[in-house]
Amino acid sequence: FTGCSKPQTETAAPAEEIIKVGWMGSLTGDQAVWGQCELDTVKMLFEEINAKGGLLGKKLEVIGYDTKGDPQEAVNVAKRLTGQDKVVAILGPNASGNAIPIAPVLEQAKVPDIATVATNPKVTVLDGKVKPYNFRVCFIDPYQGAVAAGYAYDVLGFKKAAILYDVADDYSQGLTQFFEEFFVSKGGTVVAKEAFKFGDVDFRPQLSKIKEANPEVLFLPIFFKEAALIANQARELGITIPLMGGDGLPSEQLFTMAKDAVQGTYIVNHVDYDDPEVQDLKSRYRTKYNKELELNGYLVHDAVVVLVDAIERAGSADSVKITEALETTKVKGVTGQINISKETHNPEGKDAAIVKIEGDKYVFQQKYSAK
Amino acid sequence: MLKVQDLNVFYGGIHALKGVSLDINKGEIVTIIGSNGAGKSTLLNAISGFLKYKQGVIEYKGEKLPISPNKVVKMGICQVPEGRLVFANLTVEDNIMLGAYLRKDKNKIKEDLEKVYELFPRLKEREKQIAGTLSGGEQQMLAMGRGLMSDPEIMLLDEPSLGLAPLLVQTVFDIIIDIRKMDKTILLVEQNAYKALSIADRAYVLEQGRIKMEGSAKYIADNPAVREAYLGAKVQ
Amino acid sequence: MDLYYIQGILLLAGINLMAVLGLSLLTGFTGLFSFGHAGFMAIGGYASAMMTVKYGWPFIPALLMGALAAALVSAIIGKLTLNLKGDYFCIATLGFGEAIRLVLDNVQYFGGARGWPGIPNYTNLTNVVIINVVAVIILANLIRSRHGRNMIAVREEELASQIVGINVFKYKLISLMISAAYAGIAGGLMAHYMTFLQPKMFSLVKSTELTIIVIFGGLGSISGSVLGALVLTSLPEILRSFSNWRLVIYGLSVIIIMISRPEGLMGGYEFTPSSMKRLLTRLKNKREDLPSQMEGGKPL
Amino acid sequence: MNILELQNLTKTFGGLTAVGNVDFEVPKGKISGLIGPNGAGKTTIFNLITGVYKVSEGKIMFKDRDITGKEPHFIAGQGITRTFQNIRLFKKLTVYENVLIACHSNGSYNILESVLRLPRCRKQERELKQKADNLLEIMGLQDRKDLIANNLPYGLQRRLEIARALALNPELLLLDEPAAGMNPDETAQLMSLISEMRPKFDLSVLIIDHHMDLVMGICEKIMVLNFGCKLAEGTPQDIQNNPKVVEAYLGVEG
Amino acid sequence: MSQFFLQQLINGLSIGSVYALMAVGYSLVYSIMNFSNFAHGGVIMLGAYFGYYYLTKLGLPFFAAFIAAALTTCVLAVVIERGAYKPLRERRAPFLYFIISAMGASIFLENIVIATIGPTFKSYPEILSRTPIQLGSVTLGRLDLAMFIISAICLALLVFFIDFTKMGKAIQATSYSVKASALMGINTDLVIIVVFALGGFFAGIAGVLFGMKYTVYPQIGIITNKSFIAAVFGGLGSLPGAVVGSILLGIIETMTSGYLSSNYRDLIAFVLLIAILVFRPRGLMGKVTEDKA
Ligand SMILES: Nc1ncnc2c1ncn2[C@@H]1O[C@H](COP(=O)(O)OP(=O)(O)OP(=O)(O)O)[C@@H](O)[C@H]1O
Ligand SMILES: Nc1ncnc2c1ncn2[C@@H]1O[C@H](COP(=O)(O)OP(=O)(O)OP(=O)(O)O)[C@@H](O)[C@H]1O
Ligand SMILES: [Mg+2]
Ligand SMILES: [Mg+2]
Repeated sequence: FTGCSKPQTETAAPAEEIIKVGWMGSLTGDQAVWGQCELDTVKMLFEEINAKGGLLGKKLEVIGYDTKGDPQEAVNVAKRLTGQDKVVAILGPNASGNAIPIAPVLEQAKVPDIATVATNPKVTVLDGKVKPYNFRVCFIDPYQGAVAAGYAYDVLGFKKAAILYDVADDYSQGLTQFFEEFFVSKGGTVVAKEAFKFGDVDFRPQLSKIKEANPEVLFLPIFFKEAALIANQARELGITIPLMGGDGLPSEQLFTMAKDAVQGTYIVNHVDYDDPEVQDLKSRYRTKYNKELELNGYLVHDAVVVLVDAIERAGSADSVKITEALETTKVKGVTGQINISKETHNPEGKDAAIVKIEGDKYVFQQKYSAK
Repeated sequence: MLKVQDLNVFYGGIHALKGVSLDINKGEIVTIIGSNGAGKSTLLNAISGFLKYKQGVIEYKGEKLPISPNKVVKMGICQVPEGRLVFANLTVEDNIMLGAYLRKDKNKIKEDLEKVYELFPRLKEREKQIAGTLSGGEQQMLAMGRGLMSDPEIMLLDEPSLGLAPLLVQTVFDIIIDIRKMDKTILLVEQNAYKALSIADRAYVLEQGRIKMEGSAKYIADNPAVREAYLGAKVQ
Repeated sequence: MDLYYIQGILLLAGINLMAVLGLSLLTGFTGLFSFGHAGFMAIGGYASAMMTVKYGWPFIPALLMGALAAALVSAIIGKLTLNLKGDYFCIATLGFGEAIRLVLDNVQYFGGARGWPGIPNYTNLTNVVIINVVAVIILANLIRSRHGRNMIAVREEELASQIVGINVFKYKLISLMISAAYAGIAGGLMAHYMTFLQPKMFSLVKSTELTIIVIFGGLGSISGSVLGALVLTSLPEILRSFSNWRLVIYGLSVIIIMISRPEGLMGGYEFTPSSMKRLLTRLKNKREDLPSQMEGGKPL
Repeated sequence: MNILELQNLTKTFGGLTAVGNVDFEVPKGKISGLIGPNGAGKTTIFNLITGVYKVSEGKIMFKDRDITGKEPHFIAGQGITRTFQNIRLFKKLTVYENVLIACHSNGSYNILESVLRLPRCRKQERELKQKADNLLEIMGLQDRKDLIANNLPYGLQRRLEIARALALNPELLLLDEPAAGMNPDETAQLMSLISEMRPKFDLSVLIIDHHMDLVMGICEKIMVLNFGCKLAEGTPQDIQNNPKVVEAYLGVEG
Repeated sequence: MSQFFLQQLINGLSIGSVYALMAVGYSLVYSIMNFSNFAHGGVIMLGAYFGYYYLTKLGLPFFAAFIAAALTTCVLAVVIERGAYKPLRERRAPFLYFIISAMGASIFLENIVIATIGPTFKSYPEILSRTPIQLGSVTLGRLDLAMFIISAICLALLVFFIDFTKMGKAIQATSYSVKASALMGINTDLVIIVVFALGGFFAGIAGVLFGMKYTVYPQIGIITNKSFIAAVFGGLGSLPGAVVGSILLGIIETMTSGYLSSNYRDLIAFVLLIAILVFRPRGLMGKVTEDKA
């Protein structure tokens, strides 16, 4: 009789047999497409690893929460993951504005975080000091801005650029600043710099003004939704110059929303989609989810690779040991060689991949790195 | 024609009408007198279909009255509410025309409009004024005029002389008599018990939500208890 | 549940409560509806962070500086808009809140839209609790004084208030300023809890959330605001594992509370010893006095 | 001695002259009446005196000081208060709270004192509450002090409005149709109440009403208004016998 | 007039007409119920989704899908009224509660879409060619023109309905006093249903047009804040006010972007809004009536 009071229906593995890894990112809002893809990719990769016997003989499990792109939510999620769920490491978030405020939480809990596409320098380094528990697998905004400016000026030969950016967005403001700095320092001029605010859907007033200024290229340091709308409206207004953007642009959604209008757009990307090395990942994802892999999927893949490598080298799933191992990471991911620098916790010397939209493909142009 | 039986109305915990019964015959002027808070307005609102009542029946020409003001109006019962309730942001004219909302007979409406303006020349003068800025008395006239426009069979008048100058009070009571002559039945709630009793056929005394007395207007007016409680130590 | 995690939720509830208390004075007791309180939080947050980061001030003076800044700005806004009625005032405050955010997005001194990291981590559960207790006492004292009653009068009926000698505009302004000061402190607490400020944090959604808490807790009730802040801050956390469905549930529960209990959780009642006594006597009165009132009450 | 003087007072709404060039004095320590047909401009005059409407032309002198164009709360502070034709209580508050609020000007402690609950605040609060209780006692509302004002019977609401007005220690009390909606018996009671009140609170009173029993019964001076202009002025006797007033307002009473 | 000015004017008019379609629904409900129906944005969003699904999944022809979407939101708006407002109405709750209930509804609608359909964007198939009409160097989008015309027709029909039909008159009367209207024999409950149905119909039209022009996503509601501001700008509760306010807001926004700074466009628009309210506390066309004591 007493035995019945404690039913053992779940035959879950004992706690120490599981390595819990947290994930955070946007599952609502404009960037939900990316967030969902990240989480799905992590799940797929963990399943694959578990199917092969797991890591250090233990199974990997991911616990993912939505941050709604809100810094305050991000802190809540970080507390939940580290405090309540006791994860050994966190993957994500994709937004810098969410990655920055969780640092104190990580430090208190001594749990490392590997950000995916958070490109603001301050995610890992603040006032010259590296944050002990923040890492990332992507390059940073100044680098991205420099690449975009350099490629536009040096390779494509554009001397006059216009920028249309989102004043209320951190990524957009950062990229704008660095693009402008490098472009001007190379000798180009920014003939028009117009802004909009998150939530806007009509950009024709700004575009009309940009048209008046006669630029040779329109730089869009923004995300794909606005970019698609802008592209459509620009073409309607008779603006035919090529567009250019950062890693906020590439998405399958761009084609469904503005296929014709975005033809010929140059994008500074983290990865070359046609690279033979990524084909396998791409098709695995497509088979499993019947969707195209988004950019964030590649980066979170590399975050997983970095994490797995660190756990293996640490020989333990202890979060402090993982953190130590992360500082000496040298692995090859699908987005390139990732050598984490101890001073900055950034992957050093990562090339950017310049791609161009042709048809419904991102056609690889070249690897480019700014000097 | 109108028959109320054992009506009980509650406002939350407050028992406002406690088993009220009354009858009104065609062509009569019946008045209800009672002090403040006796439940007079409550009774009219219940008849008009504004209030859900727990117990009791209200019948009109042998049919149960629905609890839905617009259906009640359709059946020919129209209330001129206490406190005027004019459409404050519409003009005087719009207000009056809304009174005829349910009517279709255009010519007759015109005729009635003229009649209303005849009864209340002040309204004609202020035709285009926004009703909310009328003086208290003017609003009362407007409410009466508007009620007349629906051409009802029974008019429920809730303190029509409220806030009117003495001269006009007389006029209003004259109008009530005129209205009756138009083959209408009138249920009149009044504080001005003297006047009301002087033009009414029959009267009810309502006290604390109960009918305390009923009878011919003359009988009520002569009753010493009523005289003391409602007609007061009238000067003059 | 893990203590650290619960602490985090309580901290956040405490910070929200601070802003909610302020809004409660404005909305619950003075009858003015604001959609811009996140704006005051932002001002308080940035001002106090400026004090600690750029001038090295200690925490509490910096918080007070934030409160002062928010109150001053609110005075200017109030002077312009407090004469507006109902929704018009709402929309003016909404405009103000958005405008503050827009300005902050463009001020590179504070990091613009990219945010401002590296603010010292001063906020902890102890000081949040202490500050909230002080705030509640101050508010309760105010409400129980003639000044508080004057605000309530303004909420009930402006013209009558004027006629009994209440300077309606002045009391609206005072209420707005105090409420902005509270929001300012909340902003300061938030800044030193998150160690990071970004204009995005003070969006219209934040303002709406505060208003919902006030109404959910019950207009004109301080204890309601406390309860509301605790419940509504932790509700999304409790529902966190429902992922996408949690906001659906949240929205639904707001509607259900409104239609089933429109006076909010506490609706005008307070949890104080004396009020509990009063409530009891009121209940008793209802039973004993009412019949006599109906039957025995002689007119005049 | 006059407590209030209206000099050439005019108020126009758009093209409409609601009050035109009215001169009028309210004697100190007496009960005066203001009567006239509906729409004559009586309530408008009250609104002008209390600052609810802005004066178009003319002057209002209270205790020989010009109060034209001042804010309503300022005028209330000077000692003029009123009741409304359409009752305006703090409907959702209790009877007691209604009066207590109006007592506020009897206190002088400031916000800081109230927040810290300093002794002066506590002492004055006690006094305010005392005063409110006293007033309710005098007005016979003590036994209903915890009722919500809106649930009071109409007559008591009017009474509460007067109680609330008295809480300000006014010198001049303006009553706008206090007997509206009352039956003759209730009106008579109101009359005696007002007559008692006047000496007790050292008031001057100005009443608008259409109940001639009341107006003629307690007013010492009456002014008649017609179409915004003064038609007559004098003792109740004079007024009742004035043919112009009879024609325009009183009618031949039955 | 410079080409640039003309182009900005056209841009402004076209943005304004989007605001107008949305603002009319707000104003309509406001005029009867005296509260700002924040759930309107959610209904517009669903209108856009319905239109999208009717077109792509059911394969309805455009106009059928258009009307079907509008009818669906019609029903939806009435359902929201029954569920979230009617109980409050029966209790005579103050306007604040309506607003909060509306906010709850709006949070609910947005998130139910996220939870069921998902957060991804949907694009309408191309119904009108994207190549614009050229007038000199000024361009005019075909869709904009269509929208402008459709808005104008709808608004004209609405004005006709309000001013010249019996139901319209009943709506006007009910907006002033529900009890008095009932006494005139007006079925006020029906009037309220009709008003929400109309509001919902307009929301559907606005949603579909919006979706065609931009895209469909769960946060469309954000943009309706702008139309809310426009409605206030013009004077809440006034239909012509809503239209004028919307067009003006559209033009002010574009001109600010064009001639001053797009960074501070919203700031300037807000400052202007507050300035207008300071001088005209009831908006441009709202009625100013003195409170009669
Ligand atoms: N909406 C309400 N809620 C609660 N109580 C109410 C409501 N309306 C009326 N009452 C109460 O019901 C009782 C009857 O009110 P009613 O208005 O019917 O009186 P009346 O006879 O018309 O008085 P009056 O002469 O003042 O118009 C009163 O005690 C009143 O306080
Ligand atoms: N705010 C206003 N706008 C326009 N006209 C107004 C306004 N207030 C009053 N009036 C007009 O001024 C005139 C005087 O109104 P007032 O209210 O003073 O009359 P009254 O003498 O008090 O009448 P009653 O005895 O009926 O209350 C009326 O014709 C009224 O319509
Ligand atoms: Mg009554
Ligand atoms: Mg009057």
